[in-house]
Amino acid sequence: MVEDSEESLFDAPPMGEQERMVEAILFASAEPVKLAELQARMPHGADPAEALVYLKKRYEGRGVNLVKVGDAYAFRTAADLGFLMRRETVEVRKLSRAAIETLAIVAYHQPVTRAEIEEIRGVAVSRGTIDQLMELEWIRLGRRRMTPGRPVTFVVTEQFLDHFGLESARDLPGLKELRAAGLLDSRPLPGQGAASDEEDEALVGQSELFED
Amino acid sequence: MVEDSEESLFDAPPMGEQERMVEAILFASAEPVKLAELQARMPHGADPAEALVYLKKRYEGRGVNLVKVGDAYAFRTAADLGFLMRRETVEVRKLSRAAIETLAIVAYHQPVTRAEIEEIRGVAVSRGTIDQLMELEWIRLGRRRMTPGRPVTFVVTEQFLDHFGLESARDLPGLKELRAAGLLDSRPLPGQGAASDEEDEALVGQSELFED
Amino acid sequence: MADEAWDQPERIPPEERLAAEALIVDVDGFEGPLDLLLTLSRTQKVDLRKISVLQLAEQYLGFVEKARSLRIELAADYLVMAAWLAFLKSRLLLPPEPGDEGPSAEDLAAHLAFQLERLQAMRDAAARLMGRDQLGRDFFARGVPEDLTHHRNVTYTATLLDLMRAYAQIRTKDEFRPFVLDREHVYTMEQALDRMRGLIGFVGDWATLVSFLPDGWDVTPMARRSSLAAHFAAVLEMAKRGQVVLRQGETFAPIELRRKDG
Repeated sequence: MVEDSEESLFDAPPMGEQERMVEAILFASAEPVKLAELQARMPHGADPAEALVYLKKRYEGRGVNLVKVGDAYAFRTAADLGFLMRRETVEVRKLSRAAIETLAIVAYHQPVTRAEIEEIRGVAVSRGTIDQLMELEWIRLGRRRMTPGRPVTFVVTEQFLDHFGLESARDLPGLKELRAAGLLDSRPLPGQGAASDEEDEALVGQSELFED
Repeated sequence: MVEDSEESLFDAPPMGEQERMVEAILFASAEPVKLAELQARMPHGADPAEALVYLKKRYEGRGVNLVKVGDAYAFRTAADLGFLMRRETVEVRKLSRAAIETLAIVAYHQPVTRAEIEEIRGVAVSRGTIDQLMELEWIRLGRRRMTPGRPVTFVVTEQFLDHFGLESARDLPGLKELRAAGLLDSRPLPGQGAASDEEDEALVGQSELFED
Repeated sequence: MADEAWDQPERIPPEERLAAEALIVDVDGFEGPLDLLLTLSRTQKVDLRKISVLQLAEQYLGFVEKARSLRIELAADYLVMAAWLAFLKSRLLLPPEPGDEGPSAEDLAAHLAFQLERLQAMRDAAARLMGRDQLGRDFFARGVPEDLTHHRNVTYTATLLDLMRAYAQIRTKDEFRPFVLDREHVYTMEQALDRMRGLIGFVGDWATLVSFLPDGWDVTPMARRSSLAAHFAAVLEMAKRGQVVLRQGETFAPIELRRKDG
């Protein structure tokens, strides 16, 4: 796994030590830590990816679990113990129905343009809704759509995944069923252009999303 | 250990569960948690003291340890892994104008007193500037001047010569040579527009103020 | 009263009617026509895939008509949808004309059904999403994150050229000291104008310009030149505005001025 081990002048620490290091780094951070960052902080030749496998196993069923968020890792308390944490609970601003629906649409249809959100909801998206979701850092701008006008698209963020305990956007509940039922297709009104291309694009987008 | 177990209407959770609970609470809490607080937050009949003993053992030799802080408990990074919590970055910065001027004066006029430097530069020399140059080991104290007050003098060091690729300070080109080399041209120096030059002039004293 | 006013065809069962009435009262509660259609479609009590778009269109049009009769103002998009549904309804009822271009009524109806199903699916997905364990509510992050301490090792650098340039600049500072106006000895035209505006009211008869110069501004030649120039420019400006009259007997003779009457 350690491709550059022959180049290394020093031996990497034993795996047990590497596991301790990853444990310490992840424990110290409230935010998920990317694999690349772990690699950068650990001694040369270390293989945090492997250490993470051991560490994940070690914390299985514990009060604190190792979770994957996008391409980052974090320790989170086990969800079944939430009742003990009333003191730590942070009051989240109640989201409007429009905001919740918009969030779901971005998550399931990403990358999605504002026009597409509006088409799905059948109503204009107010500026405040998008702003609120951006402020929560649950959605962000994706890459522009290569269609006339080059509209901006929205995608969900790593914070979104972290907040809802998702490893990736592909793990959204019911995503497969919705896709199989064709409900994630962008299907324009009959007689208004082809849909198949766009559908492909939406699928590609979803998998590309968390690459960077 | 569980003194009030006979009073309890419900069975306390198994010790393994209690351990998980303590683990989650200590992990999520912003401050070390006292035993009484653990007791209050855990289900009736729980024995956090015992759970803590197991938990402490479980984290022995791990990347994080369970430690007692006063009469409270917390997780802390293992002492030997503290180095992972620091990130060392080397940043190369340009020497400030005040420093480079002071350095130049020392180099050309050594041994030179602080008062002489100030006279040549036309502004006061801040302590920080001298300290910085001393720290860089580019200047050092020379012998005291045999004048009233016996002021200290500054001279450049071997490291200075080394850094600037000089055999001795006498190798520094004189004014005439500087002029011949075009260095005394009144045209603005590359990277130093005429306008900014003017500003600098007025701000020399000020820029020194903000140096340290 | 609302009951009597509600004149829908017989086949609408009472509970459905009640639901429809609730809709009327709560028209503000809908997020657009699609939301309204979705709510109306529930009264059909069938899978959205089997929905009768024709019936739905009638329900919607009935709703709009009702709202109008109650003088409830509907937003434009509700009316646009009504117009479209009326068009769709007629297309669904009438046989297609030969040589008809564009999508069939069935395609349009199917698309509407798809839109409703998709909206419902997104609503369900949103509900499921919000029903998930959430960070800060059900599971928690580290309470005391230990911040990375950033150790910045700063090294400074300078080149020999920097050093020589710096020195050259210090040693020849006087040679190319940038030209800076000596503000202390400059009297600006604005100052002069302000000053003259105050004074001119008192000048009924001819007075020389020089007599207007401020005290202390004739001490040094430079201050005198500056204040004289400023005042000269100021009175020219005032003459242009018709506030003063100027005269000069001959070249280099004293310039005189007086207030312009009228």
